[in-house]
Amino acid sequence: MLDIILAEILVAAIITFFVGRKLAAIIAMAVSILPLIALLDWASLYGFNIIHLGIEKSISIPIAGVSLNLAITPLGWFFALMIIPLFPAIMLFSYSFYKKNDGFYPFMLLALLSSIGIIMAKDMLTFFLFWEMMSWSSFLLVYRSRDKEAVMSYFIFSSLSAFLIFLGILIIYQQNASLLLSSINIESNAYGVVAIISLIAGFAIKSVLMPLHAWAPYVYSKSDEPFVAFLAGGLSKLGYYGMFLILFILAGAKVLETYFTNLSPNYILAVFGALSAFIATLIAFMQDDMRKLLAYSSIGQLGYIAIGFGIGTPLAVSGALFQAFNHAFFKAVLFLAAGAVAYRTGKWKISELGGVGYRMPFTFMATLFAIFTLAAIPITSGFAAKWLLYESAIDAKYIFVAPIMLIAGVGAFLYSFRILYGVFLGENRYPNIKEAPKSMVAAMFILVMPLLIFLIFPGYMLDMMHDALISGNIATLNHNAFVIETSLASYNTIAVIVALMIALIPAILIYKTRKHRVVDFMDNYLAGELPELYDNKISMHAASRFYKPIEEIIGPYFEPGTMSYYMAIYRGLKAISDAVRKIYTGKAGDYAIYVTLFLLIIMGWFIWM
Amino acid sequence: MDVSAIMIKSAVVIAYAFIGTFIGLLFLGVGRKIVARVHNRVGPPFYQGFIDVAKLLSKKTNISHGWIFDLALLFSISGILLAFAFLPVGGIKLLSTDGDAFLVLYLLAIPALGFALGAGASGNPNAGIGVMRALVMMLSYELPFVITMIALMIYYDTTSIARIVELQSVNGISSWAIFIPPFMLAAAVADMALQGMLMEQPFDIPVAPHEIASGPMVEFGGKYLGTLMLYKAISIVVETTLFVDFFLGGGVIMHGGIVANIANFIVWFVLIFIVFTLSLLINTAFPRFRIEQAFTFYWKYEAILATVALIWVYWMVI
Amino acid sequence: MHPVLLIAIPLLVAFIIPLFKKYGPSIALGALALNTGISIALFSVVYSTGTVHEIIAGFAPPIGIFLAVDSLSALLAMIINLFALINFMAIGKASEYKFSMLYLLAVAGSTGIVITGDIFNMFVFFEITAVASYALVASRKDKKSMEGAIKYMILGSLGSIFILIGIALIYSQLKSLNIYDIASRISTMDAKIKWASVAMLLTGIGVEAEIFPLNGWVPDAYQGASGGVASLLSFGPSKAAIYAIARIMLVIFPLQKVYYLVLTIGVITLLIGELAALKQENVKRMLAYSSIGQMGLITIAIAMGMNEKNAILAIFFLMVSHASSKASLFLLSDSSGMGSAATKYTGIVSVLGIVGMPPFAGFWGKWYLLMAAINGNMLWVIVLIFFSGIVEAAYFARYLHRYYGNEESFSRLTKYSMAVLATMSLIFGLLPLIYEMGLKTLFGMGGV
Amino acid sequence: MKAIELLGKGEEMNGRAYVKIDKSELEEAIKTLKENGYNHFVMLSCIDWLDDGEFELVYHLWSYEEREHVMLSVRVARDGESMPSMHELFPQIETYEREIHEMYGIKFEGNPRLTPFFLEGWRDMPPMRKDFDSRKFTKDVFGNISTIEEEEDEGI
Amino acid sequence: MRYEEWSGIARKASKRSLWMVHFCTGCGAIEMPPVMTSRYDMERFGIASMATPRQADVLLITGYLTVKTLKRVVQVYEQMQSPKYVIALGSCTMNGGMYWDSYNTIKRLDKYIPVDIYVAGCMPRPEGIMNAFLKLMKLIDEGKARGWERYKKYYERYKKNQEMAFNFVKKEEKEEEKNEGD
Repeated sequence: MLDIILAEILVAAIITFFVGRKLAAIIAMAVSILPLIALLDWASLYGFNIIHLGIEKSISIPIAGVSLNLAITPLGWFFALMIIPLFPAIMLFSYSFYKKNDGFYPFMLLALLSSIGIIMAKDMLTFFLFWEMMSWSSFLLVYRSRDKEAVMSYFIFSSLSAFLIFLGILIIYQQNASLLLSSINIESNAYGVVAIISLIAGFAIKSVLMPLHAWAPYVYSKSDEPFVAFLAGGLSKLGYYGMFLILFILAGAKVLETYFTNLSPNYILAVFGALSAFIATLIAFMQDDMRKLLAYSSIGQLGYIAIGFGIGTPLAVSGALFQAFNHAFFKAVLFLAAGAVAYRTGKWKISELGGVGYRMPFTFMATLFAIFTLAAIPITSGFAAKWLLYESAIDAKYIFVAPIMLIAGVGAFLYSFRILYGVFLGENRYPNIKEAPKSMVAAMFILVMPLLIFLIFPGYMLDMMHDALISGNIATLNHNAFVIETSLASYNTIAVIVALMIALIPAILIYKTRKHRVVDFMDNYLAGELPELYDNKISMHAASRFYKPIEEIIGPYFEPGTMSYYMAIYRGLKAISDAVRKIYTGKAGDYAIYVTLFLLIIMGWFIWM
Repeated sequence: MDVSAIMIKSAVVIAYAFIGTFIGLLFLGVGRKIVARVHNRVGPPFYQGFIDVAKLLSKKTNISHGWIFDLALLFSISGILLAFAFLPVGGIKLLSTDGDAFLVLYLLAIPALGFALGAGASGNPNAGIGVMRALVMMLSYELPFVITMIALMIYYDTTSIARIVELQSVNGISSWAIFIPPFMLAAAVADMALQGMLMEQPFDIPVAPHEIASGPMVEFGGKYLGTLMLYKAISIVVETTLFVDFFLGGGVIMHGGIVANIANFIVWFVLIFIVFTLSLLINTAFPRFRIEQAFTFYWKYEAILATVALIWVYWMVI
Repeated sequence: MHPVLLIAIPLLVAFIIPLFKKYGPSIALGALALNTGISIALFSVVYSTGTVHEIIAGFAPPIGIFLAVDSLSALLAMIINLFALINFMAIGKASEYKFSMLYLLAVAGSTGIVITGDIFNMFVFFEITAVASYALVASRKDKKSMEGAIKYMILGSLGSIFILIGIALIYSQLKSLNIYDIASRISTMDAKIKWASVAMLLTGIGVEAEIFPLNGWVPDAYQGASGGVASLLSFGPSKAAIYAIARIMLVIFPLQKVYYLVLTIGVITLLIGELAALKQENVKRMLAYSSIGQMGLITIAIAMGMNEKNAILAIFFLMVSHASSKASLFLLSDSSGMGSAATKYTGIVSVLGIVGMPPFAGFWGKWYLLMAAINGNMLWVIVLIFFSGIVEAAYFARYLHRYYGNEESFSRLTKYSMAVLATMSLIFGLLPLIYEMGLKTLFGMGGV
Repeated sequence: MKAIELLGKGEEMNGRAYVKIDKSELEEAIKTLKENGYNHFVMLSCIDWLDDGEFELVYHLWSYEEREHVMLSVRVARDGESMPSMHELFPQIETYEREIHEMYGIKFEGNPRLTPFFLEGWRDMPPMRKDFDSRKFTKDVFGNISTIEEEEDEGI
Repeated sequence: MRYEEWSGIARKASKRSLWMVHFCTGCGAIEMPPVMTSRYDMERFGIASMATPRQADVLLITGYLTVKTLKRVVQVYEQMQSPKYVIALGSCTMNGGMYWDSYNTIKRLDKYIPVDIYVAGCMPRPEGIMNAFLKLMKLIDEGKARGWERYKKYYERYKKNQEMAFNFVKKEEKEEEKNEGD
């Protein structure tokens, strides 16, 4: 059965090249549901027996003489739960998003195939092959944006990430002469450490950890939204899948600890995560382009996962995995919402948007719920994840990481309000746009569904990652469906929900007993001024350069931006290339001298050496 | 957790909610009286808070700007009551064993976000600017407050406020956190942060009546403004109790039966009144800061002091 | 069907064409098709039985001409003829009979180099291909192609002289021209003369194989040549020359010292090639520099082939991937961009193939090469390969961005033949053909 | 007085130079004064001489060096004679001219903004003119707006 | 919604907590500081000044009103939430004061918006203003401060008066001529 599923995805990828827009979307949607069914079937392995179709657990695909062998692992299954459900929703969304079928569906299906391959890879050859497949299929999706910075930065950074991972794989292969992931143990000598660090760096590029994130704002803000929803939601999780694999399943964290006796490098990973969360949040709320803002917010939220992996205690890692799960869904919803707004108004800049929420209530509701989860409002699952991370930071006494992490959490309110106010509320500058098409709204609400489930039962999430944690030999927290206990304190969602119900009674009482009259937009206090005198052209939009006061204070610190450092390196390379080109002077005489010189040198070398 | 225990617990929570609102409104009136006295004025009667809320709730017409605008009303009351339910009040652990300091910190954010949405939906530019200032204020005073909170947590090795209160009241007043050297500094920093939280004079930038026509509250009238007044009242109690729980042992001086509870309640009440008056006196002494000054004040001076306290505690603990 | 047919048919037909001037191209096409058929048959024979030895004109090896077709040469022969056929279709019937004559000569020459077992015979075929490619480069008759052809001729002839001297030195000592015979008796040669002959041979063939100091002619020749000729050069003569180096290195002089030298030369060529391409604006020159880089990569693979079995596999895959991608890119470079679906497909697929993305042969090439490198634990070689990989990614990304979507002027046949050339790398990347071929013993006697 | 020497005419009136000028020489006069230190344009005022049927426009300038005030007086006929606009010389003249246009009805050619200034929805003749009877106007307009008495039967 | 059904507490509460929005149209504004500060301290009676009409109950007009200002005052009055009261200070609001014959000041505020209390004086002293507030509180208590209901009941007439003032309409008949005219 599994081979049929994979074959179908490949065939669909090829068919959707030649088929019309609508049909391609339907095929893509149908095919992307298959792996979801497989996931549900494998759930019975890990304690959630939902359906029993007996889909094989492993498969090996012959290609060019060698065979790629895939098998489901607890960790793979958990990460698949984050990434695979995104695809049907994105296909449903793009059913009405695209005017003509110019190559979106085939490469998305290839990306789906390669993400399944990465998650189920049994040996490093398969892992690396599907990793490269993922990078070029996503590159071709970025390539559609026709923007120079996005295309070049994405291609260069993904090849850099691929080479770093390849270096790590090579060194590990040299140490224990086998590619099988199960039979690897990394010796804690200099080579082993270099391998682990290069692997983590390679994965960090794809999961936009701060110093290596330079490509993200360009790519997120230029390529089209449905793909970016997957890029931000799913692809960054593959980076963290790799990191978890190296750090915990292959016991990389232990190797690093034993090697660096005094300063544990995990702390550095946590510090990078914290900086990434903090700086990205500060930059995020200064952006005017909605997609750039969401890009930096995604970098910030992903920093939390790096903190969790950096601290490494069971509390921290389960918090990080929970945050990864939430981030996959709420970031996908936010980008899809941005896509829906752009689809209707054709604009991305917050200064040009405003009041879209009045005319697009469903998109606004989906964004509102996603933002609540992003900003970790207590009863949402976002809070449970962040709570675990904060607990672990305090438990591990990381006094530098904890405050920065908390401030980044509060900073999340700032840019989330900027999106809500700047785009959806405020002055209704688009009074006659219609709600996004049904398929788009349906896609957004499908992605919001999982967040709802874990809103009430965070305990289920801990059950789902139970086996994954054990495979990474990390202890699990004692919890039931509602209450999570840790050594420091406990968090009981039912208590919060019941208390909320009680607390809502007075509010509803006041709201219901006194009648109220809804007033139209122009009937607003404008210090007595009459809009009719200015024939209703008073601009009431206060959202462009919204945080100007602190922008002037914080702005200068982030002025150059990390991309300028990379550009400096690129210019350096170009200078060297100029020097190198000088060798080819263009005159045949010089070339003849080169040949004879070469002859003399190697003859001398042979005879005298 | 059998049903009867839940019933008792929710009854206690509801009772304390009423007590909290009552004390809050009392503080509003008394607060204005204290400020008036400082201005050498007679000042309104102490029950002025009750009258204002009654007048607002009995308004005939209430203007609203759509369902998002009404969200502000729902969020504000429920958020602050929820936060109050998760705080140990005078030694009585309402629900604080089920949640911890981070939960309360984020519960305090719900009303702020509710206002922001309501003000945003009203579409008034003054409201937008007001909300921007409120969020920037939140960002700025959260940093020192969070650092002092972490210092406390590291020192007592727990994040649940109930535990902190227990550990502080081990042997009565002498074991309060404020008497431990680093926490004196931390208490001072937290008090300035409290000034920002309560939106008292030097930091009432978001609701500045002269510059931006009372900021987010521009379009709120009638029952909406009434709810906001209730929120303001309860938030005074909640934020001062938070400060008291962290640094003044939650007002717990005796352990034991009903008598101890009453004594603790009175001590708690006196303590929050002292803290509130302190912030009022600072209120009368200062003109309103600009938002940049407030931001740099918190992120430069306060943050440094707080980090010094944190490192000092960390050095003591390891 | 005797392997010598592969050489005989194109030579014979090349000299018949002047008689039927009008039908020249179509006759050439027929000859090429025939040749491809034979080479595929030869490939399947070698695939099943292993190396094939044939003698011509009845004389025993030390005296008679002797053909040794082993796994790599069978593969190369097939590639050269198959790609030549598609390339000729891509160039289309417009070229007159003189062009098809030269084309056939070049194909015959490069196939000859690949399958011959006799040094002098290899030299003769070198001369044939060299002369044919000088004329082909000059076929466009404009200033740029003239200049390129002249430079190519000067360096090519210099190279041939050195090859001749090298062979003469060997013959003077061992009195035999058969490669395997020489290989078995090489140790009896006087050391100084031996090293001299190695240096001479290496330099001579190196000129044709675009190794670093000797490839001065490459940028101008490729820029001057028309798209079709450039792509012929990229898979024909240069592949044959690199094969010749492999044969000399691994069969005649399997010595450690030579191994280090060729490795360093390979790395330098790779770096110079890639870096030079980064700043290059003109497409053809950029692709030429990138070919130099790829040649460097193959030289590294050959240098490691001495004691790493993986490296041999890497040579196979790299040769195929470079041949197919570069050929299609050069054909594409004739016009200003990738307009229609077919050209877009070709451009993207060939770039992905060269950079070494999974389903294409280039990925396996890089994988086995680096596996071999790590076995010989040469970390610095790996790091440099990665560095050049990133530089390559940079300029190909810029290439893809700049040339996407502009209009282009290709006939339907050219577009589809380009696409087929590019897909070759995909086909060889998927089918296990090369892997099995790679496992067979290379170079018959005395090979690894 | 320096201004009188400069313009060659006019007499000194309780400490200020008072110069009568014809409409055509006005621009010339202001330019010469401006170059010689009178760079502060104080105001432009207008007097309605109803009986001799003329408006008198007075341009007041002040010089900081000599600390002297000069008044250039121009006579314009009441029946809608127009005046050249001087706003190129001093930008604020534009607003003064706009006000005088609204209040007296004198047209200033070249003034870009002769739109309604203080009075919104005013459809009567320019109110500052002497022949405008403000008292009668008030009685007509505000007089007949009836007060809204409480009808007795409603009762409180 | 009859006034009597209105419960006693609500009336007591609104009496003791009058929130005032202060439209300083003329020279009366200078009288307000002494009322607010320690000498007279209006906060004793729960009177506080608010920034927006939405939050206010009492509209305080402190001076003459030109037609242009009247437009803004009407807008602010309509934005206030009922029950709302108007206190007009100074003689200019009663009969135009010293501007009785000016062409663009309105003569009697009562014709355009319902005024509950007039305070005579060419700017009344703070005691006068305090008395006005106390009188207003007494009126509210007895349920006589019903200006906002009158506005609602005679809305069209108020609107017509306002229109006539805004467009400086001379006579009713002139209006008919105007209709046939254009």
